[in-house]
Amino acid sequence: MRNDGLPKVIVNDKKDFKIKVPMASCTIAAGANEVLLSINAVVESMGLHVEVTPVGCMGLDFIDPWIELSKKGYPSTIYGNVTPDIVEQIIREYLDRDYSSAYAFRSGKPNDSTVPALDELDVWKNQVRWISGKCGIINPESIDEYIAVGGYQGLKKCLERAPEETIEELKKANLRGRGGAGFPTWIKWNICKEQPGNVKYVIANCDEGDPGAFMNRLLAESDPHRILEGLIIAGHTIGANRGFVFVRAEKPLAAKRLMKAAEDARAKGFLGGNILGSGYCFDIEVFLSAGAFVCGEETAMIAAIQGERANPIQRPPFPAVKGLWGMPTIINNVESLAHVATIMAEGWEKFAALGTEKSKGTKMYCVTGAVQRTGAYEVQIGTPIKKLLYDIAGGPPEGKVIKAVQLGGPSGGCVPADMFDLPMDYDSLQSAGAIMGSGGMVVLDNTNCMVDMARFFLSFTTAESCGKCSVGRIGTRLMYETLKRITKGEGTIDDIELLKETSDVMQKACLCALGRTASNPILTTLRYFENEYMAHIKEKKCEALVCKSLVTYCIDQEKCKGCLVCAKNCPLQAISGEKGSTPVIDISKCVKCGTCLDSCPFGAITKVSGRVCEKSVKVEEGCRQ
Amino acid sequence: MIISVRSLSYDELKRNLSRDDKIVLWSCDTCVKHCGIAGMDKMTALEDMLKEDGYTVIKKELISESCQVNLAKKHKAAQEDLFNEATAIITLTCELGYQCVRNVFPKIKVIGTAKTFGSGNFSNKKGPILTSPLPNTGLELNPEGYSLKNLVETFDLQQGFFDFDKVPNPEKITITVDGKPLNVKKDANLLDELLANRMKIPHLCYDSSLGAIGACRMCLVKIEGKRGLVPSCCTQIEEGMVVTTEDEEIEKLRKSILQMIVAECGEEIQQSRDIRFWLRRYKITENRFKLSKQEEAVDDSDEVLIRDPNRCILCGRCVSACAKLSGQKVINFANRGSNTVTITGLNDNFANTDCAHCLACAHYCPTNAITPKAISKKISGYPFWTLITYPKKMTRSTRAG
Amino acid sequence: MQNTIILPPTKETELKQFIRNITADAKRKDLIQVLQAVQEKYGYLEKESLRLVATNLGVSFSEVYGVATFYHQFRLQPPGMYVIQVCMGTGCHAKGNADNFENLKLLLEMKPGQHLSKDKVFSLEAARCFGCCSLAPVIVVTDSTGAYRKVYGHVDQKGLKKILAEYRKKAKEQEESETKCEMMVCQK
Amino acid sequence: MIFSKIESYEDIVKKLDKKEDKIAIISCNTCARTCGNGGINKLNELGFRLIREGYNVTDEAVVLYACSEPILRESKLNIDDANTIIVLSCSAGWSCFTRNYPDKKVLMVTEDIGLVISDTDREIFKVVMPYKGHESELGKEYRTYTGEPLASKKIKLRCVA
Repeated sequence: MRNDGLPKVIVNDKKDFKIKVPMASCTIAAGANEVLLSINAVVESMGLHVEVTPVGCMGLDFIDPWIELSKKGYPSTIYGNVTPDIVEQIIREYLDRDYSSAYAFRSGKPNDSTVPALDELDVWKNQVRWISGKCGIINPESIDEYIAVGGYQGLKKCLERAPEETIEELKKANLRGRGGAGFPTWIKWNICKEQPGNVKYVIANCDEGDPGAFMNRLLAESDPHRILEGLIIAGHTIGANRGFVFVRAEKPLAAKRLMKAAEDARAKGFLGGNILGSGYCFDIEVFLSAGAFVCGEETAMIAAIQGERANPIQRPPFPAVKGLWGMPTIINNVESLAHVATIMAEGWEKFAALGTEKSKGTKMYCVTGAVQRTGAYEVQIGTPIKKLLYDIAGGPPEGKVIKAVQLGGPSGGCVPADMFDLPMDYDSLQSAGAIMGSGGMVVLDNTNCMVDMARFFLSFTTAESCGKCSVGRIGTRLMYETLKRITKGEGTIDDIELLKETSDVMQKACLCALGRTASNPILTTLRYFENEYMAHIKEKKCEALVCKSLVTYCIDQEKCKGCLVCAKNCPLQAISGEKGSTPVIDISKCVKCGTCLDSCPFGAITKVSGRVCEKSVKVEEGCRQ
Repeated sequence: MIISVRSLSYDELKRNLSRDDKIVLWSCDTCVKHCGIAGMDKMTALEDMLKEDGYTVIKKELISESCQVNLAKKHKAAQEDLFNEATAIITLTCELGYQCVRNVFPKIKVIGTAKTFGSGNFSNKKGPILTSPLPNTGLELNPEGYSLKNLVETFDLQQGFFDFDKVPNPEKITITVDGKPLNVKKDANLLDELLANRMKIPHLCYDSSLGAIGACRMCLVKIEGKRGLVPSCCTQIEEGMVVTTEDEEIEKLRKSILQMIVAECGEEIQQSRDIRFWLRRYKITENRFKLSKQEEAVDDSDEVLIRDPNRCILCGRCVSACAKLSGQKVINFANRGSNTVTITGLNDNFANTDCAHCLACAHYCPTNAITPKAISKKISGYPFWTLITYPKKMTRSTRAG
Repeated sequence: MQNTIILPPTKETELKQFIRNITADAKRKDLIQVLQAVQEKYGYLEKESLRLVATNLGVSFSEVYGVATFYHQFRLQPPGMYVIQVCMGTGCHAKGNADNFENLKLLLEMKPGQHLSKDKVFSLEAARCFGCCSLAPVIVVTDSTGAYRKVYGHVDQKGLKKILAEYRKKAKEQEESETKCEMMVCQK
Repeated sequence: MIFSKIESYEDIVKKLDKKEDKIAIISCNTCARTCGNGGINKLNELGFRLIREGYNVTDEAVVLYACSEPILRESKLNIDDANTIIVLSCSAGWSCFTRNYPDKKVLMVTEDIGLVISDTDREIFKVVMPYKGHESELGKEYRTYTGEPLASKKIKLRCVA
């Protein structure tokens, strides 16, 4: 079997009615498990012959959980936001050719239907699904399905030729690392390949520590074989016989799928000794990280695999020269590896046709926060932010105004709304102070305070830095404490200078990239939203009503009916009053938890920016403590 | 301290070696260092000489106290593969250390280099002196002591370290430092060479005996062709390097970093010699940075060592010293980020750990966060024991002497 | 049938046996995996297990402690019956999970520095992004060993109360069934 | 490491004068402590007994090394009140104090046995190079921190002469 190339695919088409249920952690969290159970029950009670297949997530998180029905002679139809109790209704309608409650058709749209085809939808047609194309379509736990859609063809090609040719192809494709810094992949591989010795390692980085990014998880859960294929190609190219996939323990499903994929690949002869008869031996191990953001740093990740504290070490020497157990090691983001696998299968020409002059191909972005359609989307590099946020993600929810977008996680920065024409490529984003990072995008609207966002990121880096180098450890803490002061209304103008000075030191003197970029969230918010900082410092106000110390709860006497529901619900008994009259909030007791606001049936309780006198309930302009 | 004198000439040493020997140099970091015939610098000199003569040195092993068998065993266990490969160990230790090494490595050829005469003192005026000679010397107990020179002459031994026989001549290359050419050893550590050329570079975490850590970020320099600033302690010298050790930007950074360290540790840290020196040199009187500080309990449970976490700047020297020099790994970092601390054992008191009291941590601590204990009690007057911690380092003062 | 009484193994010997088994073929590099296995079984890493892991792996105590305190996953304090993990990712923060965290503390009557509720049913942890950002704000409830795991999305004030009530009920039922079992044993 | 043994209490007392001597006791915290001859425990043992029996003890101190002048200076010993010094250390420590306090009577109350190698993990040490008069001690093993001879005849630390 191995000699004639790829194993044959057994296509199971005994049943002509198929239901696909996405089983990824995002959809499971949204209730896919319950939907699956319900489908099984309904199918049984209706006496249908249905093949229910679990698939991955296609990134349209706003319709989670969705299901896809396809029956011979019927169009393939996607239903969104499915709950267990409407499953039966959906199936009945589908069989009656009534598609009115469907979200979209994947294929075979009937001419008379008002439901759009998926390809016509803004959210879909503006994407270029180069590596994520099979996510949500194939069963991630079935290697046969991956092979059926052309999987492991790239590997086969690579095994048949010299590693130099693979590097040459990557060079032509000009793939840049998708982990954040955008270092050309072929250069990294070439350095490692040139190193003497025959013990080398490859590591797939699926740590994904950026809060707000989940494309690695999505790929690993929906199309794990693509990552493995990329990893095996990497191993073959540099001459390594062992590889690791570094997955965070907080993402157990991703780890499980990758382990299953490795097992299947081993059984089919894609891993292990003498891969596909080429004589090349390679095996991988899925390493479950115990979780630490700093593991995203290459040298820290190596330390973690060695079972030590994940402290980065000074580079050079780079891991490509001296890495895991002192041997040459390459570490690639799983997204980069998925790109490698796709490029090898599809050819560099197609890849290079996408993207911009300097950065080719596509990039996945995870859009969350204040947009209508949250999810993971893949677009060409160089796509303007506006197109992604408005055309694909649908712009802000009703009544909200997008203020900025936070790009690249704790190392990235905020880009204000008036710069949304900026194309998203490595260099343009860098010039704006942000980074592409892993591609997390958190959209912020007028209910988000930019100072608070900066404070949040610094609290993250303060806790997540390794604590080894003095500048990283103390600098993050200094900036965090300063921002905390400002959000508490205790800041001074001098603090702005202090922030700038500390970030300057950190950018120049930190040991690792985490520290050097930790001040980016501050610098960009200072650059684009200085007015908010000034409002916090000078006027002691937080217009977004986020910073608790600068917000007061008051009861509107006109709306209040004196029902005392608020007083009853207050966990700290800070509200007192008599039935029938407007109660009073005791500001010294109030911790601003918002319980009263949620509980008031008349909407009489509001948050107001600014501080008030102890005695007063209502805000008086200019009256400060 | 134990007094030893070198008993072997370089030629005799070479006669004991064969060309294909894989040599490990093994040196003690205590008494015999003060006798001037051991220590990291001496090992480096010997390594250079041996390499020049075509021998293979595979490792330099510094041990904090060579007369403790358990430490030697730990060193062996930590690098099993290396010692399996080794065929000869040259011990720059006293005869006790030689005994220990023979004990732990029964299958490897061990070459001793010193003769031990007995116990003695370290005198401020005369340096190491022998006061209580062993019987085979034929000498008598003498509080005034016999100087090393005396012993060398009487017993026809070798004066000083090997470099008196033959000055090693390692390959030198020229680099440019602050616009001037400088002759330095090829492939050496940049900070080592800068310091050897009497340049003042602040450094808190680096010591050539411990190797580079790269944590304090004080020794940053600019190197042409390299992005940003690089810590000189982690940089290997390359041909044609152009280094800037001091300019406005570097000084500003160093000042800021120093202030940050002081802000984190509190004002008390300014009493430490190194910190005080650089604060004065950079004329820092006021600290721009302020951080809240929580006092932590001083651990004085141990009989020999006191650990004051409030003075710890987390440079990692003690962690390195305990791991590399003693091999015990009693001290380590715990937690992450701004909560990082140094701990002993499973966050136990010092007294409840396996500490072998080799004092390596205390010798290398730049801020006296770990110090040897000295207690004195006035029976009349003060009813309490008072603890005195040493303001200076034993190693430094003795080195000066 | 059998007359011999088999005494249940005491916790210490069981722990010893367990750690000896999992460290049988382990090396220094497997330290993290060994600690993960111990935590998976016992819910947290007590000092004694750290000590045993260190001795069995031939690693020093301080190294084990250093590693165990570096990573998020490891707990050195006993968790509650249910662990509430509040996502502290950017998406969740932007949607107000910090408030949820504070409110949970209020609801569980935890003082600063505490992580365990008075009745020991819940412990509270700030967690890192779970990658379910589109459901923000997210909290995850697991049992102490992590075998049970449920994600709750779009959590607000009311949702929190509901979730707490749900698990309080569960905990009570579990406790009752346990006492029932004991009673049955007694009757036998 | 240097192994020394302390004389019996009676022998020490013979060298002291109850009326005239103002005594400072100095204890070494390194080798002597490891060999059960110094450190704070031995110091307390001797100090308490002397005070109880009416001797005029003015100062007690533990120093890191008794044999190093730099350390002695750094220890900032203030023993001017005393005219007699008892040094709980090896003879090298005694030498150091004799030289540094020429106007005081420095009592030698210990006797050097030999140079030893030790294993603090197993709490044993072994005489490798004996001093004059103790040649028979060569190869004998003792318990650390107490200096008691090891009961078992089984040799724990191999000696290669």
